[in-house]
Amino acid sequence: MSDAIMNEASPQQGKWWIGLFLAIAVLVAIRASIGEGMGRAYVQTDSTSYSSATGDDGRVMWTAVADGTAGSVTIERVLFASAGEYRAAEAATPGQQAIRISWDRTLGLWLAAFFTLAIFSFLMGDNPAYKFTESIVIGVSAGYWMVVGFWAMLVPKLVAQLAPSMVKAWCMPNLDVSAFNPVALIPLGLGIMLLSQLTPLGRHIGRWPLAFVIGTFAGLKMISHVESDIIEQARATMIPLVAFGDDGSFAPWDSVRNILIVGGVLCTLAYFVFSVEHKGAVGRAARVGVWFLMITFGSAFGFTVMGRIALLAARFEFLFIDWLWLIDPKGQRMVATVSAIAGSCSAILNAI
Amino acid sequence: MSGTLDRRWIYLGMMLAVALPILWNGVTGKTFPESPTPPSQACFDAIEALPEGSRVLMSFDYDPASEGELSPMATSLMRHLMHKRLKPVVIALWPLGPTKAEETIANVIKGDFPDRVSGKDFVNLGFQTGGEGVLKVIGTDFRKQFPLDRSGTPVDRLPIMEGITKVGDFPLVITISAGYPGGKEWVQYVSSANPGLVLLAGVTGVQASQIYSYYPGQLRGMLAAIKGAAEYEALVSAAIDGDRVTPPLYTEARRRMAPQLFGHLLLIALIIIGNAVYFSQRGRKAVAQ
Amino acid sequence: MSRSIALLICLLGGLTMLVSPFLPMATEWSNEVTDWFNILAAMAFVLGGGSLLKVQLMRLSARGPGWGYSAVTLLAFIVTLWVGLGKVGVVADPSAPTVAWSGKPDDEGSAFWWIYLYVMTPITSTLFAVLAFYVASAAFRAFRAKNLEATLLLGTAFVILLGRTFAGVVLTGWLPDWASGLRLENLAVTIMDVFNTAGNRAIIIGIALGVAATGIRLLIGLDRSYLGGDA
Amino acid sequence: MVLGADASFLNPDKLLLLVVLVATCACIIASMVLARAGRVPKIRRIAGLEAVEEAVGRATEMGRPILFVPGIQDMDNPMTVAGITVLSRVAGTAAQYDATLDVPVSRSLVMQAARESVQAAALQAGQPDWFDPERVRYITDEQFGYAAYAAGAMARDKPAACFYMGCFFAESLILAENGNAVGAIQIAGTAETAQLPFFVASCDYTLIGEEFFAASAYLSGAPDQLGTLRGQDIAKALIALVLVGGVVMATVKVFTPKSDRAPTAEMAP
Repeated sequence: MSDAIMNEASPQQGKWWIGLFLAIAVLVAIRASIGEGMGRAYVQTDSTSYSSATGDDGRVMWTAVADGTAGSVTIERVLFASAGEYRAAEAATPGQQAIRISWDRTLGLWLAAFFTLAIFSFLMGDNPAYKFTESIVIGVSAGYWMVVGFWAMLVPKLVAQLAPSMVKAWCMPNLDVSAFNPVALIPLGLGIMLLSQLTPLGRHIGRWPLAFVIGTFAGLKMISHVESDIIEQARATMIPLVAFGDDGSFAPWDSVRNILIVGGVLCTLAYFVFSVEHKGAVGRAARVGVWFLMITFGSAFGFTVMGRIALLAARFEFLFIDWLWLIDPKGQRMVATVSAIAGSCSAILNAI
Repeated sequence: MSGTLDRRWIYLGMMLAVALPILWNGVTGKTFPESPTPPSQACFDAIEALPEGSRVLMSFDYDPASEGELSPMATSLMRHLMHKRLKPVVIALWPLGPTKAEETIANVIKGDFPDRVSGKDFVNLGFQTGGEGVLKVIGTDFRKQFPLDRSGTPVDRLPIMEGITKVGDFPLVITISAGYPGGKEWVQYVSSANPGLVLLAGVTGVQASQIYSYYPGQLRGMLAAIKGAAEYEALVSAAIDGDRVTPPLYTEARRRMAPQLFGHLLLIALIIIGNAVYFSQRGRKAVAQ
Repeated sequence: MSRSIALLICLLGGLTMLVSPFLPMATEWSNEVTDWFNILAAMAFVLGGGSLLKVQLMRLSARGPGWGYSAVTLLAFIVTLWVGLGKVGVVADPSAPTVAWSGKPDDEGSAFWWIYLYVMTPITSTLFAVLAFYVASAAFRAFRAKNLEATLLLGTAFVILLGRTFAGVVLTGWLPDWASGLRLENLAVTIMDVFNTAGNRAIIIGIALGVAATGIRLLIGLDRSYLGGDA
Repeated sequence: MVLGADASFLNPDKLLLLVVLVATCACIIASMVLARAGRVPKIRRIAGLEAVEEAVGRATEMGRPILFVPGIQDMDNPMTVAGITVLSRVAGTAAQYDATLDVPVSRSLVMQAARESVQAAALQAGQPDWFDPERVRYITDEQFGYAAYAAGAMARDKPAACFYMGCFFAESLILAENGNAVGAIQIAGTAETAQLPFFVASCDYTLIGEEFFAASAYLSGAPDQLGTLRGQDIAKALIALVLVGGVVMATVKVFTPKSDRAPTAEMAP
C-alpha cells in the first residue's frame, strides 16, 4: 500500500510527518474538550410557500404566501445558523429542533480545516497530506469548471438557442428566447471541430476553431490596447511642465511632479527600444528608465505584500474563529473561549 | 547566501507575526485609527455626491480566494449605498462573484436594512461568462447580457431597471475586482467609452499599482487593498455611526490592519538583516583580498 | 491545406474585429463573436476533462509510485461532475417552484455548494495565503542593495511597506505640516502618483505596441507556431 | 462603441483611434517589408533570451527535466499566444539536446496549441520521436488548483530549468519560489505588470512587458520578424514625438490666457 502514497521511499521523513500530524491531532483533541468545544455548524430550515398567478403577458408568476394556502407549493431550504442562535434557542426551549447541529456541514468544516493545514504543511516540505490535498483540488476544480461551463454557458447560450422549448420546460422556466436561432449553429460547429480532435480523423479541422479564436482576439485586443493604452495613456501624459495653483500662483511641487512624470515615461520608453544599442543618449535615457522601472516594481511589491498578508490573516481567522472557536470578534457565540481556556487551565493547575 | 538561514524560520516568523495580532485583537477588540488617503476619500465623495434613489452598477469580480481583502470593501460600500438610499444593481464577471454578492446582500441589506425590496431597491443579476466581452456588449445593450435577475425574473419586470438599456445609463459604476476581468478591463471598455460615467474600483494590493495609473482620470476613486478597505470603513463608520459603537461586521478591515502592521515590520526586519549579512560578508571578502 | 484554411479563418476573424469599432453596422458582429468564443471555451472543458481522465487512468493502471493519488483525483473529478451536472440536493427556484431543475447548482445546501464551500474555498484561499510566506522569503533573499537599481527597488518597497500601515504614522507623524510631504504615508502616495504612474504608463504603452505587433504577425501568418509552426 | 443617431458609414467618434491604429500598423508592416527586402535591423541583446540555450543545456547535463508554463490564461490572450511561440523555440532546442520537456497547461485550447507547436518543433529539429503528447497535458482551469499541482511537481521532479512565459497572476510567486527552492535556473516573461516584481525578485532573467512580446520575433531570427521589432520602435518614437508636442502645447497653453502670473516660491506639498 505504501507505494500508493509514497512517491519515493523515505521512511525517516515519513515517521517525522506522522509524528507531527499526531501532535496536531492531540492538541486539537485537548482544545475540543475545553469550554464550549469547537468546530460545529448549526442550521435552521426555512420553509416558504409559493402560489402562482398568470400575469397580463401570459407569464406565470410565483409569489410567497402564508404557509398552508390552498394550491401553494412549499420549498424548504436549509440555511446556516450561528452557535449563539442555537444556544439562545436551546435556553428558551431545551431539545428544540428549529435550530440544530448539521453533521454534514460540521464534517465539511473539519475537512476545510484539514485542507488548510495540509496546504500550510507544504511550507515545511512535500508530504502525504499535501499530496492528497493536491490530488483532491485538481480533480474537484477540473470537474467544477466543467459544471460551471455547462450550466452558465452551454445551457443558456447554446442549447437554449437551439431547443428553447425543451430548455424552458427542463431547467430555465424564465427563458425569454422562444424561437430556434440558427446562428448558434456556428459556435456549435466550431465546438464539434474542436472536439473532433479526440478522434484520430479530426486533427486537421481541430485547428480551425483555434485559428478563429486567435485571429478574432488578436484583432479585438489590438483595438482595445491601442484605444485605452496608447491613446489614453499618451493623452494623460500631455500635461504642462509648469503648473499653477487654482489661485494663479506658481506651484513648484506640481511642476516637478509633472516634469518627473513626462520625463519618466519618455526614459522608460527608451528602455524598450530594441533596434538601437543602449549607448549614448538612448543608453542614458534607458538607464533612467530602468530606475523608474525599479521604483515601479518596488511599489508594486510593497502593495502586493499588503494583499498577501491580508489573505493569510483571513485564513488564520478561519482557523481561530470558525474552527477552533478561540476568539469571537463578530459576537456569534455566547461564551468567550479564551476566558474558558484560562478557566480550564487554572482548574487543571489547581488539580495538580 | 540565503543558505545561511533556512527559509522555514522565515515562514515561522511570518506565521507568528500574523497569528498573534489576530488573537490579541480578538481578545481586546482594539483597532488602529485610520486617516483616509485621497483615492479612498474620492470614492466616498463620489457616492456622497449622488442624489437619493440613483442607481449604481456594482460588479463583484472576485471569488473566495481574495475575499480577505475585498469582502470588507464590498460590505462597506453596500452599507454606504444603502445608507444614502441609492439602488445597487449587482452583477458579476467572475463565476463565483454572485455568491459573494449574495453574502454581502444577506449581511448588510437583510441584516441592517430589512425594509429594502429586491427588484426595487436593489437587485442581483448574477454572473455572465465572457469577461471583457460582457463589458463590450453592455456598452450598447445591457439587457442582452443580463436578461434575468438571479431568481429568474426578467429585468423588464424589475422597477429598478426601468430605462436602463446600456451601461452608460448608470451615473456610477463600482467594480470590486481581484484580477482579470476586473478594474483594468472596466477602465478599458466602460470608462474610456463613456466619458460622463464615474467609475470606482476596489482592488487587491497586487492590482493597485497598475490601476493607479488610471486614477484620477479614467478612474474617479479607488480602494487599494486592505488599507483602502480600512480607510473606507472608517469614513463610512464616521458618517453613519458617529460616536456610537460600529457593529463588528463593519470593522473587519480595520481588525486586519494589526496583523498587517506586524507582517510589514517582519518583512522590513528581514530586508535589513539580509542586507546586513550581505554587506558584512562583502566587507570580509574585500579584506581577504 | 488545412493550415491554409486556418490562416484564412484567423485573418478574417481578426479583420472583422479590427473594422467593427468603426462601422456602426458591424458593432453587432463583434458581440456575437465574443459569445461564440465563450461557448467554444465551455465545450473545450470536455477536451481538458478527457485529457485529465486519460493521464490519471494511465497512472492508475501502471500502479507506479503514488498511484493512490491518481485514484483520489479521479474520484474527486467524477463526484464533482456528477453532483454538479445532476444538481444533487438542489431545490427548485422560487420563481418556478414546480420545475425541479430550475435551481442553481451552487445554491446553499446543494452537494455542489458543499464541495465549493468546504473543499474548493479552503484549498484555493490557503494556497493564495501561502504567498505571504513566499513574499517574505523572496524579499529576504532578493532585496540586496547591490547597486543603484536594486537599492531603488528595495528602498521603494520599504517606504510603501511602512507608509501603508500605522508604523508610518508613528515614525514620521511628528514632522511639521510644512514638511508633511515627507511623512511616510504621503511619501508612499507620491511614489505611487509620480514614479509608479510614469513607469507603468511606459510599460503599458510598450505592451500595447507589443500586442499590436503580435496581432499583425498572427493575422498575416508570420507567426503560426500554434498551428504547428513552419513545418 | 456608441451607435450614432445617424448610422453613418464610419463612426466619427473613433476617427482618432483609426488614425493611431493605421499609423501603428503601417510602421510595423513597412519595416517588415523593408526587412524582407534586405534591410534587416540589428537588434540589441536581450539577456533573458540569450540564456534559453544555456538553461536547456544545463538541464540536459544534469539529467533533470525542463518545465515550461505558458501562463494560465486561454488562447484569447495575446500573452498566451506569445508564450506558445517561445515554447516552440525552447522545444526545438530541447529536442536537439534530447532533454525532457514538461508542459502542464491550465486550458485545454492551450494544450492543443502547445502540442501542435512542440510536435512541429521536434519535427524541425529532426527528432520526431522525441515528442510525447502526454508531456503536454491539461491540469485544471482553476488557478490555484494548477498552482498546487505545479508546486508539488516541482518539489518531486526537481526541474533544472523553468520557463514561465505568458499571462500570470498570483501563482507567479508560488511557481518562482518553488523553482528557486529546487535550484532551477528560471526565465520568466510576462506583460502582466503586477507580477513582474515577483519574477524580477525570484527568477534569474525576466522579460519585461514589450520585451516578452518581442521574444518570439527575436528568437526566430527571421528577417521579417525582426523587421516588426524595428516597426515597434518607429511607432514608439512617433508616440514620444506626439507626446512631447502635446506637453509643449499644454505648457504653452498654461501661459497664454493669464501670462501676468508671477511665480512664487511657495512650497505646496
